[in-house]
Amino acid sequence: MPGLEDLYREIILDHYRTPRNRGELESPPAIETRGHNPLCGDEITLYLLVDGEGDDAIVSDVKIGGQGCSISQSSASMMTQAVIGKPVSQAYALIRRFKTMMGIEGYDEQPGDADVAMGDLEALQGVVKFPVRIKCAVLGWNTLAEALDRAGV
Amino acid sequence: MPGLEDLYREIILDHYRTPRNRGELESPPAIETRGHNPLCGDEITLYLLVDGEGDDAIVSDVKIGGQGCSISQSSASMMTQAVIGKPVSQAYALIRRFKTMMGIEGYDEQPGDADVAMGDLEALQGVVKFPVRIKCAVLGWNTLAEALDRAGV
Amino acid sequence: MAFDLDAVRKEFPILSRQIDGSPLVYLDSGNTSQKPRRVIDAMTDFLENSYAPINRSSYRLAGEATEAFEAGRRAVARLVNASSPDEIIFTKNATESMNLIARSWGGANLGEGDVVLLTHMEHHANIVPWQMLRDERGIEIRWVPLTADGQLDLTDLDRLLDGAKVFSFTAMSNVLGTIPPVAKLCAAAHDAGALAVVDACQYVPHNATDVQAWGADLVAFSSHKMCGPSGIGMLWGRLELLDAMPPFLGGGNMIDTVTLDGYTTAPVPAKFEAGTPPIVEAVGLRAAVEFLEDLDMSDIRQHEMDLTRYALDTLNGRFGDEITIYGPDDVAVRGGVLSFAFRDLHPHDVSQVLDERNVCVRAGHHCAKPLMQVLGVQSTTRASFYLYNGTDDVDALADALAGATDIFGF
Amino acid sequence: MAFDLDAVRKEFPILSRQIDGSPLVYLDSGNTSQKPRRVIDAMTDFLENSYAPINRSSYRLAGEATEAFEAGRRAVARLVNASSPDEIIFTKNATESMNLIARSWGGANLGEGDVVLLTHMEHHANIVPWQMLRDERGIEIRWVPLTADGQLDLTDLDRLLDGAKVFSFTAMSNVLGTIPPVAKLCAAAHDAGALAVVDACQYVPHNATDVQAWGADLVAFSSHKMCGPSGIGMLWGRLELLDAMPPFLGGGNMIDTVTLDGYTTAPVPAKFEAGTPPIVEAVGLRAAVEFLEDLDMSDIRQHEMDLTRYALDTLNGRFGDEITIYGPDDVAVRGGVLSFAFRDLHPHDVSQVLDERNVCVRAGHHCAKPLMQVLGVQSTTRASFYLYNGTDDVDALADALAGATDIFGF
Ligand SMILES: Cc1ncc(COP(=O)(O)O)c(C=O)c1O
Ligand SMILES: Cc1ncc(COP(=O)(O)O)c(C=O)c1O
Repeated sequence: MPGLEDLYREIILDHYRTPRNRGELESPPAIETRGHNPLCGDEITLYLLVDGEGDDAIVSDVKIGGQGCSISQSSASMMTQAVIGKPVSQAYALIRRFKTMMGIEGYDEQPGDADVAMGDLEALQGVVKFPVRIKCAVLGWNTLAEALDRAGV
Repeated sequence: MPGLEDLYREIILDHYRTPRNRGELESPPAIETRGHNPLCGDEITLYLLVDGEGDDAIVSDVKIGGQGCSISQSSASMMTQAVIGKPVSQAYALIRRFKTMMGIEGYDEQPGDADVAMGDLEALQGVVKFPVRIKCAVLGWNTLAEALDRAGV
Repeated sequence: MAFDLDAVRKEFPILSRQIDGSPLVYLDSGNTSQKPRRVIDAMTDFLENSYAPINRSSYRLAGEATEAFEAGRRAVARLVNASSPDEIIFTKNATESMNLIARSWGGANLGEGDVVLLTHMEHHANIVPWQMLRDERGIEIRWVPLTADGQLDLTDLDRLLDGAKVFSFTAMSNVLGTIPPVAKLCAAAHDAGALAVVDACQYVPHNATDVQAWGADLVAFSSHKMCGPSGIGMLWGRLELLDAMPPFLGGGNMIDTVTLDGYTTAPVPAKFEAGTPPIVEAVGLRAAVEFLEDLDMSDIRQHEMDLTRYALDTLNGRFGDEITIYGPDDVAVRGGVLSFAFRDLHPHDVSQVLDERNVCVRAGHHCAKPLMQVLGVQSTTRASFYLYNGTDDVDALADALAGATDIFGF
Repeated sequence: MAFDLDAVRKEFPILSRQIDGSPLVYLDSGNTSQKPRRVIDAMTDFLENSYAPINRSSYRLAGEATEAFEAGRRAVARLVNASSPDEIIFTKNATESMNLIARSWGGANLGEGDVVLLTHMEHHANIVPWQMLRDERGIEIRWVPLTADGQLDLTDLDRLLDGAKVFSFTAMSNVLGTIPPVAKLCAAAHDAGALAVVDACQYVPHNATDVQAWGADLVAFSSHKMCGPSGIGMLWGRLELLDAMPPFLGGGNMIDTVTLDGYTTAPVPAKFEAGTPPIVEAVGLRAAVEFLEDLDMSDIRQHEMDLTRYALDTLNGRFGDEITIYGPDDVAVRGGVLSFAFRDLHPHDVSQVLDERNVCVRAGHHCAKPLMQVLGVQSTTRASFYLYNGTDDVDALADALAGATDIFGF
């Protein structure tokens, strides 16, 4: 069986212990979305600020509130680092790549997706070996997707 | 296994082919009750006339309508012969004895029950070996019991 | 690969059972089907090695059990060509599925005077839930009548559908064997602005089913009639429709969140699966679906068409006027269900005499009392076939019927 | 006969399964229990030799199957001391039983402003059905609060019950293990003129149950938590009460007669059992009941009390302030369910670390979200015991918890 070290990589534990971009943003102007995992009750509140319109739209800030396990917390923390300052289109591409990495079907890569760097997020690859934790890992990502959809730029 | 000859005794087939006391009675004065077997849809309509009151009450006439299988029809036919002209108390005793013969619990004999002759009804004893047919055999008897209860003498 | 009856029969342990020295002639599959070895083994193996809660706990054993359960859902989705496994709801039986439809969709969409169209050949499961709704909120029920040979009489369909909000009908009668033109009826329902609900209980086990090609909205069926375990039924529905429907039963698993003040619901299928589901049953059902797929549903249907033709010819040929077989004669529009009247013998007595030779048939109203009234009978004797039946079973039935005369001496 | 743990364990095939070379430490029986050999064998044997429809057909095989099914009902009646087997209704799970109560009894007897009293420690199955009724017809829901150690705070019971029409409560909390004084609560409900409904899901598997001694009106429980199969639940009710209640699901078997114009209902239990019931499941359930009876429910309870005492002492002793175990400390009023918070680790992570050593616990809200809010947590880790658990399992749990620190390095 896969060992716990495949799951709890050092960088994951680091993000868990010291989550980045935790907090709130005033809403509005920020978009506030909530996600939760009915299996375990984990809850996340995500605040999103987008600057600009259409192709120029940029994720200018993201903050994360709520409680969750090491995997959901660290995944959301790493996600904020990966998307802040990036074009909205790249944020969507990253969501697709991440979900594909998690083995979730229906997210075929689109042209340009490969150019989006996964960086530290690769550390979460081990989660795939623990299927019940996949929902934890994608919780923040689904919440971000919903916020971006609502931003509707 | 028990053979069909245990079930389809000659006297039973005779009552099936030539049912006694078939027909209707005007109601009122007769009491009309219906019974049916939800398993197979068999239906019986029973007409009862009682004469007298209290301990003197007599089953003065019974008629049977409706459709059913050989067992339900012949059992009802024999039943009419056994109860017509008998005191109501004896009719009740016969119902108890018959149900006990059918292996139905909760019908402990009461004093005097043993005096009530079963006569031809003994032929239906073989039904017990065919448990699904017991409901057919007792259909008429349950309907009679309901009619007697309603007569309330 | 041609259909190999002997090989199929060997898969069913009960068919090698001898009662009083002779084999079982099981002709009651319209009621419930027997189970092949691999379905039994799948359940036993799961109970011995892998049983665990599903959806709730996060250790591996529980994750694996959840996966085994969901594999059952995917198998069912594949079998009926659902566009997503999320469109398959597990219930306890087809009856619960029908009640779910009437109560959830009907509860949200039907009121005083709204019309639900049924047919004269429905099973009680597709009648009583609507009658309960009628008693509760005054909807109107209309009925499609039958032709003399037991097919739907569609002459007045447009008028009957006029103003109807639901058309709910069986894809195959459990009494007559009649298979109506399902896709055409769904289209007619939609043209009239009505929801198309299909009771596919008798259809799915015996025919290749494509709910999308039907164009249906909601379809109910049962595991126990298709070689699968008892205790689990299915509802298929179009995803948007299921999404829009209110929940049916409340409790664990169907919620998104619960507070003292109220609850919100989970997405489908969980929304309609309150409480601990039939876990082991879903595992067995998956094995049943794979068994049917391996044999190929079209080959199964062909085998049963041939057998039904043989049965109609044999019984009519041997007994002529002494037997009345209800339903259409054309096996292209009928399944392997033969309800009949035999001489003036009561079905209960017929069944008794057949049982003496281990021929198992059902005698009664077949949970279709309104149809009995239409046929003008109280009950019928019914022989119903499945993939493990052959012409020898039909011959055994005919021989046993011939023997009935000796006893009653009519 | 003293309780022989080794002998009991040998009856459960899955407990001899090794995962990565070490045995399963199954501490999730509050979720669902494992199944003994004789339950598995009873079902397999029935499927291989005796499977047939019940209640509907009249050949011997069907008669025998009906009898086997009814023997399951009689066994359950005996286990909880029902006054007649007719008082036992088979449902699909305890959740359906609760919905049946809310919809049938509640539907007939509750309207705008009527009060239903629940407690803060209820499972969603005893909350959501009443909330659905509230949304539909404006009933009022009140709640019995908890004391600091997780028992019902009955100080204000009289006031809360004043004017209530239903008091529905769990006989044992699936999170806290708390066992309230059931008979006393039933009496209080009756004094106030309220119906006494008991969710006995967690109680019946672990304690000798006497519904008559309780004086309850309606009691719900589930097979899968008491060594029986999934796919079958139970409702016990007083016969006169069940007789007076309207039907719940409509379809075959629950009717007396059906015409185009309407239906009439069969007597209980059939009235509440629409469609093909869980046939094989009832056969397996009977074997489970006999297994429990052979061991003796009082001995099982004693074993679990001892084990719970050992677990409370071991975990508190080894981890002191690092662990918070919810619920009462007195094992006379608690069952073998231990929910806890461990250091500042999230339950999901605790469960993950335990799983590494094959220790199976549940992490989450345990379908009791309102209780989580009362406890001020989002989720807990829960170890729950059954008759096959021993002190070695508790030690394995404690050892695995101790190992958690190494990984997270807090
Ligand atoms: C206290 C309690 N009530 C009700 C239920 C629901 O039981 P089921 O899932 O069998 O419907 C459970 C089990 O999850 C429970 O623990
Ligand atoms: C046509 C039809 N519909 C519905 C049902 C009900 O199915 P179940 O008993 O599995 O709920 C049956 C089977 O009895 C049937 O034949």
